[in-house]
Amino acid sequence: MKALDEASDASAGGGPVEEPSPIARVRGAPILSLPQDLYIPPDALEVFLEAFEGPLDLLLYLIRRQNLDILDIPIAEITAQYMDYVELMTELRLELAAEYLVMAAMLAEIKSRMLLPRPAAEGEDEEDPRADLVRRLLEYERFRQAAQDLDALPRLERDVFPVQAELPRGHLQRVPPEVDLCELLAALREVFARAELYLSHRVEKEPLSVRERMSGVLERLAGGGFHRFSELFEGLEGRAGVVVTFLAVLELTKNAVLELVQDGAYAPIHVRLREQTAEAESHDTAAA
Amino acid sequence: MTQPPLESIIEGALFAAGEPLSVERLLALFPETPLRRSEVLEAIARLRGDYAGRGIEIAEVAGGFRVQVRASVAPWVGRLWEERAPRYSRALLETLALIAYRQPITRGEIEEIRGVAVSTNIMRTLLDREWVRVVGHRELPGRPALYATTRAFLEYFSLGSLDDLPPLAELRDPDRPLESLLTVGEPDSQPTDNA
Amino acid sequence: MTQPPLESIIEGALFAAGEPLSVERLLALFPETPLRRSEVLEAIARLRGDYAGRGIEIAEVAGGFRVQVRASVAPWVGRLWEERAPRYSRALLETLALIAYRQPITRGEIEEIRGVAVSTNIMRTLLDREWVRVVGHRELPGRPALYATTRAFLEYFSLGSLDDLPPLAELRDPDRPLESLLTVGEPDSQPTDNA
Repeated sequence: MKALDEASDASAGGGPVEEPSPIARVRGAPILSLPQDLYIPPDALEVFLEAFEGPLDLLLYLIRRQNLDILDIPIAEITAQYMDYVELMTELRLELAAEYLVMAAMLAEIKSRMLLPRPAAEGEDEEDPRADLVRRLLEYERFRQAAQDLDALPRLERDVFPVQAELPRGHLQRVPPEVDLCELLAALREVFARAELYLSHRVEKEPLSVRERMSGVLERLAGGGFHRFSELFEGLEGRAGVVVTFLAVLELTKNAVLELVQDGAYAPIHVRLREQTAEAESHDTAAA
Repeated sequence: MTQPPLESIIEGALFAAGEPLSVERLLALFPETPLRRSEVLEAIARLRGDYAGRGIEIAEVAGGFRVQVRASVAPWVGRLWEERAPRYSRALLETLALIAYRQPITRGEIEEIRGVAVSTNIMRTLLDREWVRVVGHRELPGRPALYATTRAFLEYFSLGSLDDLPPLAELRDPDRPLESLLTVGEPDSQPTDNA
Repeated sequence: MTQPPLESIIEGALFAAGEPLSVERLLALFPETPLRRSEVLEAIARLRGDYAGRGIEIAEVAGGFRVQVRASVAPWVGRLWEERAPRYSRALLETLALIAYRQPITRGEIEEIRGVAVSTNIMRTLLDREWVRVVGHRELPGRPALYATTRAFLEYFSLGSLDDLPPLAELRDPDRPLESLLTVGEPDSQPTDNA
């Protein structure tokens, strides 16, 4: 019954106590091995037939079940048995892989070649028509065994449990990755390549100094409340600096981030962040 | 199967659990030979003694007992993860570059240009690294935060100011090697024209 | 900070790592006081001695060292987890065996030996579990992917290296080509070479 056991799923569960896994259950009763003949309770049969991993697996089962010599397969007999199983599978409407039919055709062909009389003169060189099939069966059998051996190896989750220990807090010094400026620029280039049209109209000529100043102005106003417009300008920067700041303020105003307020003509202009004061204050205290 | 010593089983369980184990869970490992709580506690006490002065210890925490690396060796053990700093994602670099060039900018605007969502994770990483900060909010529904780069950003990339970044027009020329755009920062290498 | 004994640090690292640690990674924990490989190996040998007869042991797996629950107590420790370890189908195990023994190998080659198609599901499971990865492509029409096993595969199946795989069954009689075995119907007519 070795072949039958092999035909069932080979994996054996781990754990301290493990029953042999049944091939199938019929009305709750486990079926641990199959009857020798073809009669198998219908429910179990389906499970049994589905357990074959393809035509080679089925053929090996047929050969092993009858203790036949794989090197000298009685091809007519095996072909007939194989066809019985294939017909059964078809009757049960099991999903029959095309490979099963290909194998059926191959068996039929081998059978017919075996029947042909051998020309005496070439007898020595003529390869047995079964040779190729036998090679494939032997090769497949090796890996079928290898799969079982693999399944028997001690395995994480099932047989092997590695230790795990916490590291006390504060000792995980993750060193942040290094970034090269070129990488940054390459990334930006990539964005542009994707958003070519969109950007060409909007970003082209804008000097970065204005962008930087916009951030600076926002930072100065971050405390909330009104600031004198004139305080934003530092005389030391010279004309260019004043222009940059002016452009930054205009841009921020246009984007509705800043609010410019003048009480009357020639009165000092005041600037503040555009947010409801109460909300702004609560936000700032939260941030502080 | 003959049962190994109680202490060995509890040792194995505590070490493999990956979370604190209560006495109840340890008791549940022996359904055939019910134990008293005190037996389990005594075994743990003996184990604690065995590991005194070693690299690990058994600590009692809220949920039960847990194995941890002893504080005295933690600084060395922590280095296991040091060397394996991952690289930043392309998405993060693109986001950072857009903040640098288009600041102050909202997350929505970044997403609009990139054509993909910017994960909260990316923003948090950039804020944590202090390369980026919130400088205000746009008066739009939801008051989205406006992001800008920081001084630390300039320092990390050895930039005097954002003006030292290559102009966008040059950057967008795919035939210009990026390195050639970065000749800034070496003002001394300019040819001087005194004879 | 005075350095604790080498053994304690290595013990802490092996416990905390969550994966097998190579000697190289252990050496990297001591950048200030460079050690020799032999010192690390001796410390591990001493730890092994300490663990003799305890609930844990040090195994050599996937090119490194891993502390794990000793097999004798593993059945009890396994009760900690309710759900049973996943079982894998024969189809998956056969596919994995072919990749392990015949790597690098294409899906078509696997199907040829198994005599049946390999489902996409199986390949995805193997890739998802990171037991298998694509290491290249065969220069054939369609450039089929070549699969090989990974370090995680070794780790999962407790193998030191691929050399530790169970030996593949030999073909019936490796000294004689199959063809000679198949000279029809006369297996007994082989010349016997007794003098």
